[in-house]
Amino acid sequence: MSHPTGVRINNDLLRPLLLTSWRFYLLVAFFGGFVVAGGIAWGSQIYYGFGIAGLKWPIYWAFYVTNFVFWIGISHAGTLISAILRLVNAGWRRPVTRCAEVITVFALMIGAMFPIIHLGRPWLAFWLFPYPSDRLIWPNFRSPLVWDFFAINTYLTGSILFLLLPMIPDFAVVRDKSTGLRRRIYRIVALGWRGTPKQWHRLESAMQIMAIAIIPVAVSVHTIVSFDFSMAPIPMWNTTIFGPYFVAGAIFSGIAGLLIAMAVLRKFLHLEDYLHPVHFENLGKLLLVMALLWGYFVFNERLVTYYGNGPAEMTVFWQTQRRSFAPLYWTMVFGNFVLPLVLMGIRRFRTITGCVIASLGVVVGMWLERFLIIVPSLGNKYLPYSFGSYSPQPAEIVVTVATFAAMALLYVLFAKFIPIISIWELKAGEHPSPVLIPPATEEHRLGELHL
Amino acid sequence: MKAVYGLYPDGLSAQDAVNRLRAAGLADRDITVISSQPMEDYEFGHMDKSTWMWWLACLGGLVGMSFGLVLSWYTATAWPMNTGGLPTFAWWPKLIIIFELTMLGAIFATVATLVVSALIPRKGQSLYDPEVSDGRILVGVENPADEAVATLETALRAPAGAQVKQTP
Amino acid sequence: MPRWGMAADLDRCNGCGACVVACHAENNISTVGPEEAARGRAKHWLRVERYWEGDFPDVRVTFRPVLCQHCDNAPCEPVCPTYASHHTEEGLNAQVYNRCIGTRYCANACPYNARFFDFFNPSWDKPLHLQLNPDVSLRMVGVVEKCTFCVQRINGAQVQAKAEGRGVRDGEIQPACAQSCPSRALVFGDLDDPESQASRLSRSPRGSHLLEDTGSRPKVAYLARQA
Amino acid sequence: MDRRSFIKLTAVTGTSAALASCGVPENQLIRFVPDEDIVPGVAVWKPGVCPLCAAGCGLTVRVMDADADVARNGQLGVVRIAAAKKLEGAPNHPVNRGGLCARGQAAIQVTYHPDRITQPLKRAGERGDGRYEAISWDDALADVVSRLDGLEEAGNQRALAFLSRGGASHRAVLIEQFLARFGAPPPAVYELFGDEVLRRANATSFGREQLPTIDLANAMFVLSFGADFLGTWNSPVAQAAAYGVMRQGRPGIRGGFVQVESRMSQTGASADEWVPARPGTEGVLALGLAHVIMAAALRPASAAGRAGALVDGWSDGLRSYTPEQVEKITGVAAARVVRLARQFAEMRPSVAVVAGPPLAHTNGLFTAVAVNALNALVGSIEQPGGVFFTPQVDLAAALKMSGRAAGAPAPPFRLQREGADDPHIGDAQVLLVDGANPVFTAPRVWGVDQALAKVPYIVSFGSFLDEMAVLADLILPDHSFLEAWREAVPESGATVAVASVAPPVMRPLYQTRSTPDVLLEVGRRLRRPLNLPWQTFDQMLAAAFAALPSASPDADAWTDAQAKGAWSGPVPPGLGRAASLPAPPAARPIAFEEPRFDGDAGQFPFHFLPYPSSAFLDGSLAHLPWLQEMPDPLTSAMWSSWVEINPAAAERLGIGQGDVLEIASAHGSIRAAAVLTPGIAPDMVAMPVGQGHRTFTRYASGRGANPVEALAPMTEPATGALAWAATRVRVSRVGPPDGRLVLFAGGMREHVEEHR
Repeated sequence: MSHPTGVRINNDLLRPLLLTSWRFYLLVAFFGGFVVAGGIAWGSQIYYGFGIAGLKWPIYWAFYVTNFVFWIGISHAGTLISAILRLVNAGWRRPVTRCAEVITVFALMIGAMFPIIHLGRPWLAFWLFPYPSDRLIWPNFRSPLVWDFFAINTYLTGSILFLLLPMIPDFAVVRDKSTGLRRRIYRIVALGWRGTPKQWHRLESAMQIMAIAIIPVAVSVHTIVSFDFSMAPIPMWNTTIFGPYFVAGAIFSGIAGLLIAMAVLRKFLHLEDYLHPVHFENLGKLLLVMALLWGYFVFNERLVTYYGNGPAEMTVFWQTQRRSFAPLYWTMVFGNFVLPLVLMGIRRFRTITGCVIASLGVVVGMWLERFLIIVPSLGNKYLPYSFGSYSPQPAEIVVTVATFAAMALLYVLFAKFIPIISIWELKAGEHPSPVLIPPATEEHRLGELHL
Repeated sequence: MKAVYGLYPDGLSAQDAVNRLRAAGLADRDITVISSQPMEDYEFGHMDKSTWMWWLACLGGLVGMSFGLVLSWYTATAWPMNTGGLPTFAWWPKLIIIFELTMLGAIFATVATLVVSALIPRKGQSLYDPEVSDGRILVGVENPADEAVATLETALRAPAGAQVKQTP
Repeated sequence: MPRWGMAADLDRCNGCGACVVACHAENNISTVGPEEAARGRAKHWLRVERYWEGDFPDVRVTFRPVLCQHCDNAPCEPVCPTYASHHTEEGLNAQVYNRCIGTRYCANACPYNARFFDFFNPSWDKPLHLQLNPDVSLRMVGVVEKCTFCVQRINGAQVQAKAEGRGVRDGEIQPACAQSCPSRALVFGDLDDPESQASRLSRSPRGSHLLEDTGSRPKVAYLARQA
Repeated sequence: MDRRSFIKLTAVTGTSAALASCGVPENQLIRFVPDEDIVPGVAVWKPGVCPLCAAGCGLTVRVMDADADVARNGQLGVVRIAAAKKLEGAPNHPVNRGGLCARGQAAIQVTYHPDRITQPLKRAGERGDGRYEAISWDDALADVVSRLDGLEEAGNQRALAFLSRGGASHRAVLIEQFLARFGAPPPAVYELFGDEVLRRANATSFGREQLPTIDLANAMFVLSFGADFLGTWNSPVAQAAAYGVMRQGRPGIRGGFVQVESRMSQTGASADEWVPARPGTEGVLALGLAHVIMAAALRPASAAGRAGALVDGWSDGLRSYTPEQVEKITGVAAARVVRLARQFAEMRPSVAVVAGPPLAHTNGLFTAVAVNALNALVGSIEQPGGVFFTPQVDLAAALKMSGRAAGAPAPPFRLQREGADDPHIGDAQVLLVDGANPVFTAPRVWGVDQALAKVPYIVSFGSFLDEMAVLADLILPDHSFLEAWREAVPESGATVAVASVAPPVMRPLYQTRSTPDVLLEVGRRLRRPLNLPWQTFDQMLAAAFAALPSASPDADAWTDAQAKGAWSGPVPPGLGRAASLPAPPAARPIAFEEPRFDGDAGQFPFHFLPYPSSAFLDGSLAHLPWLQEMPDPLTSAMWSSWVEINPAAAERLGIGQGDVLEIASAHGSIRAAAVLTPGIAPDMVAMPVGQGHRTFTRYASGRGANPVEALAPMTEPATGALAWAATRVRVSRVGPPDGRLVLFAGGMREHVEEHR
């Protein structure tokens, strides 16, 4: 395993920024096309009325809210994982953190779109903001949707800052390595970064604090997303396990998303020297742990429901176990449990390819999990006369596809303008760790970490 | 701006240069060190005084918490509405708002502290060399007294691999 | 302060559907047409549920009119982020269409599926619009609508009673469904008045509330079919 | 400012809100003086009469101001009018007592229907293609008059035919008088779900040629043979009101209710016990009960009097109707027959009702007479909790007119003339049509449309282009029921005589004219005027009501009835329709005959039951969107047709919910979606009538299928009434669900199934 030098790191990691191939434009056009199609679909939904979506009485949430929960879940890939790894000072995190944190920010942005996309009157979405209107009508702070608003905004703000702060030294590198307009732009965003020990030290301190603050926020975000369901007296929704279940599921799908992103980056940006099989293997082990945890939660949820044997719950239960939703349910179990267990549990399969396959299974499975939490419960809610079924319409499918394209597009653009691997962190991790050189005098020892 | 500095290929020589500058009678705050990565393995990488960042983060959290409390209390009581038989001011749901705003306050305070204390350029401190981004470590003195320049140059030149420069 | 509620006698109800159409007529509920109805967008603030029991030839059917139960602890209310769904002082579960931004959370949280979403702007082929009740506001695309216990009739009767310097008499207020019901299966009244007919029927030993175990404390009592 | 521009100005300022919706309003606006009793924003309640069925329920109509696009004097414009807003049951009406059924609630959409015919139309294309051109009332009436004059000149007055839906009303008297004075035969009457068989049976058993009024409110036990008395039959609002009292209106007393039918109707769904008997054998079950009652000496045979004497073997205690024998014929277990008989005899007062499918067989008259005898046996005739006959005012007598012999049986519907004075439609030179639509409601095999094609001149008074109106050469649209004087003389629903009447509720929206007024005017304009003694219909009504005693000391009967919307009270002497008929000629007693079915049981294994739909009755209401979107009580279907089939039969044929089925009789086939329901016998399929209109406004045209098309021309021999339940069919699956079935509810069997 070769250890690239500082100059080579710069060259390798800045190459995508400084050289633009036709592939970049092709990718942007390809994903951009889908995003534009999604925009058109949403526009038509606003113009013609919400009816062009497949929602119906009594299934008033389906694809859009599934996507919302899914993307918020994916967002747990980055900030949470990177914050934990940062706190435990796992050295292998260094090439991984940024591409993980980027996933967080973009997935959150996309996820946060969905509560607006799914609104009947999206032009009034600002009524969720706590602003002093002239009629003194504030949002209802007892509504889980308002909790969502606060939690997602806090998490998004924190994640963006968490992503931005360690980017500043890298902007300085780009500034130094580029010319012309690009140099002027990066000079501005580098915020006068020089790299003095004071700056490094305070940056590290700030990152420590942020990491500590962001972990509970991340946990709270997905707990609150789970509250969207568990606060309503709906069969299979009104359960106390949803908070940790959703957080675990979010981390689970986040890791899977991260693994896929890393594999793609490694392949297309030729980062084989930076993203090593060991990174995949380590994340793969984490995926395995989460798969087990997910299975544990699902088992809990199902077993408790089964023993509770409430008629309403059991109706939904059997819908997913044996009846109309059973194919989706067992696909989910396969993708979320069987596949990662086999591929990640057997060392021979814990390769990059194995990780990607397992991750794809998990992404599909976790999307289905959210769908299967939402739709069967709404379609089989208490009074059998009002049971219903749901099938998505083109508008919803296009918007859903468009969000995956949007994720890819944003990622492509990000990798184009910002080093996708944190240059300075990589450098800091690459040199061997010698014994600390003793200071000249004791009084010069300053700046212990105040943890 | 006038400055004299050396560029060093690795931390050992940079530490050597720093130590030599100290031996030449310079205080830590007059020595400028610039690197493209944190040099925590070397003593000079710790040349910073302790900060209030943690306390300021806690303060920010407190401010956020109070804001959350006041916001949720005021909005609930400004126009009391009965929803679902819940009390007008219900603690459990408020705790969520308060928690999120506490964290947001802490995060904002941290970032603000970082920006104010470390990123806003100080007057007379703009020494930089683009070669730093290639991995070299800059050790130098900004605005040295004219008579000290020669001494400093000597000190900077001593460690192995040093490349000493001067700006007029 | 009255607390409006209803008693529905399932022994009298025979599923004729008069209440369903009366509700459409009174509350400006638009028909959605066959295509939209096929896609599950028909709006019936009040529906008559029908439950089969048994197999041929020992078949039994129960009809149950289901409308908004105006729960005391309405699950739809706390989940609304904009207070579009809230409780009035008279115990009505009110829906303010203008405040509704269409999250449909209330409709999901309602255990009775009594809430309906306007998927398109409601429209009437002219001149069917001449029938519209000026006392009831029209809804727009993207909001949730539901039974109001004919709040316009409640208010009208209260204004009338006040003008005449008296209280509202029991039975004076009749929502359109109860008014039309040929077999008088629906009885509306003040549950806080122990003498009102609705209140007396609600206390009947045949009475129960729908999905009481969700903790919603509904205000519509169902009187079971006997035998 | 001259008067013209002043009017324009007031119009513009007064209706500015409506401007946006109205093309170039400056050129069109006209301001009419608003109806004087309209205060903006204030509701007025006016009496009305529901026009949709023969029950004659009283309405109270909420009227408020509204801005409407209307035509006045040939000009279009936006006008502030007094508009009907809502129909409710009149609280004090003796029939409906404040209640109103779903159909009655929806009647207001007749007035505001977007596809109403707004002015006289003259055919411009081929018959049936629906192309018409506008014509003025003057020209239209002149056209009719010249045609009638032509008949009169040729001495061929008998070639004038009139087709209507029948029922007693002043309008019917006017039509009869018009025809009689012109020299034409009485009107032909066609009603798919008419009750001729029951009327004939009641005439035979009790001497009353009319539908019964069931005193459910006082009954302890109700045994209904197929009568959908809570849904579509007779006077459903009055019956449902009484049903509510029967169940829970008497402290501590709850009446029992058993329904005998092989396809569960909405009424059957409310029964305590549902007894499926083989189609056409319900009368045997009734006699089986009578046998048990007599054998156990619970009642003597003589108690049934004349009604019993009509039944073959009655005096011998119906020895051939032992429970075992009855079980063999009807499929109802002998023990159950005994138990039902005991309940019926002991839970007094008890009453038996019969109507609907049991009478729509070739032996319908036997079934009705058997049930009548059972009622008579337990003493339930004209007794509290039993069967009553609403006293009937002889309307012609009240008007001092000579009319059809009071109480004479209605002649059967015929396409071709048989006797010289027989009503018919097929041999006419001029045919006037008011309300009936046999093109839709008569079996295809009768060939109504071929017969009509031969009629050279057809005039329709319809308000909508339905299958009948579209064949007309001239359409003279009637006012809606809210725009004209309306009246009804309920045949049942109360124990005293009732006549509903109401003045117009609102001004006509369009250039329509009240059909009775049109008939009166035509009668005046004929070369040889008919000399009817009234200028307008309300004059006729005034004369008729003046003959009645006032129910109020403060006003005469006419004024009082207008204010209340109805007159009711004892029939004054001399004005009653014959209280009883002489016993029929001593024909041989009526005995059970096996019902005959069209179609071989091997080739056509299923009985086919078309039934009146809860929403549309015989289909005449399929144009009302509220009713189209009202979920059917048993299937929750909206906007569609369906075939009900037993799940066991469906499984045998590989049919799933919503699958498209073909129902083929020997006379035609139709396709509709399957609805699997446990409430139907495994050898029967049922289908609601009402959809399948070829043309009937935007809401009903081309929607669903019409089961009547496939019916066989079977009739009940005594009355000639269509035996609409006597067709056998075969059922085959032709395709998977294709979206034609629209259900409001998720499925049919909603109870939570146990899975362990």
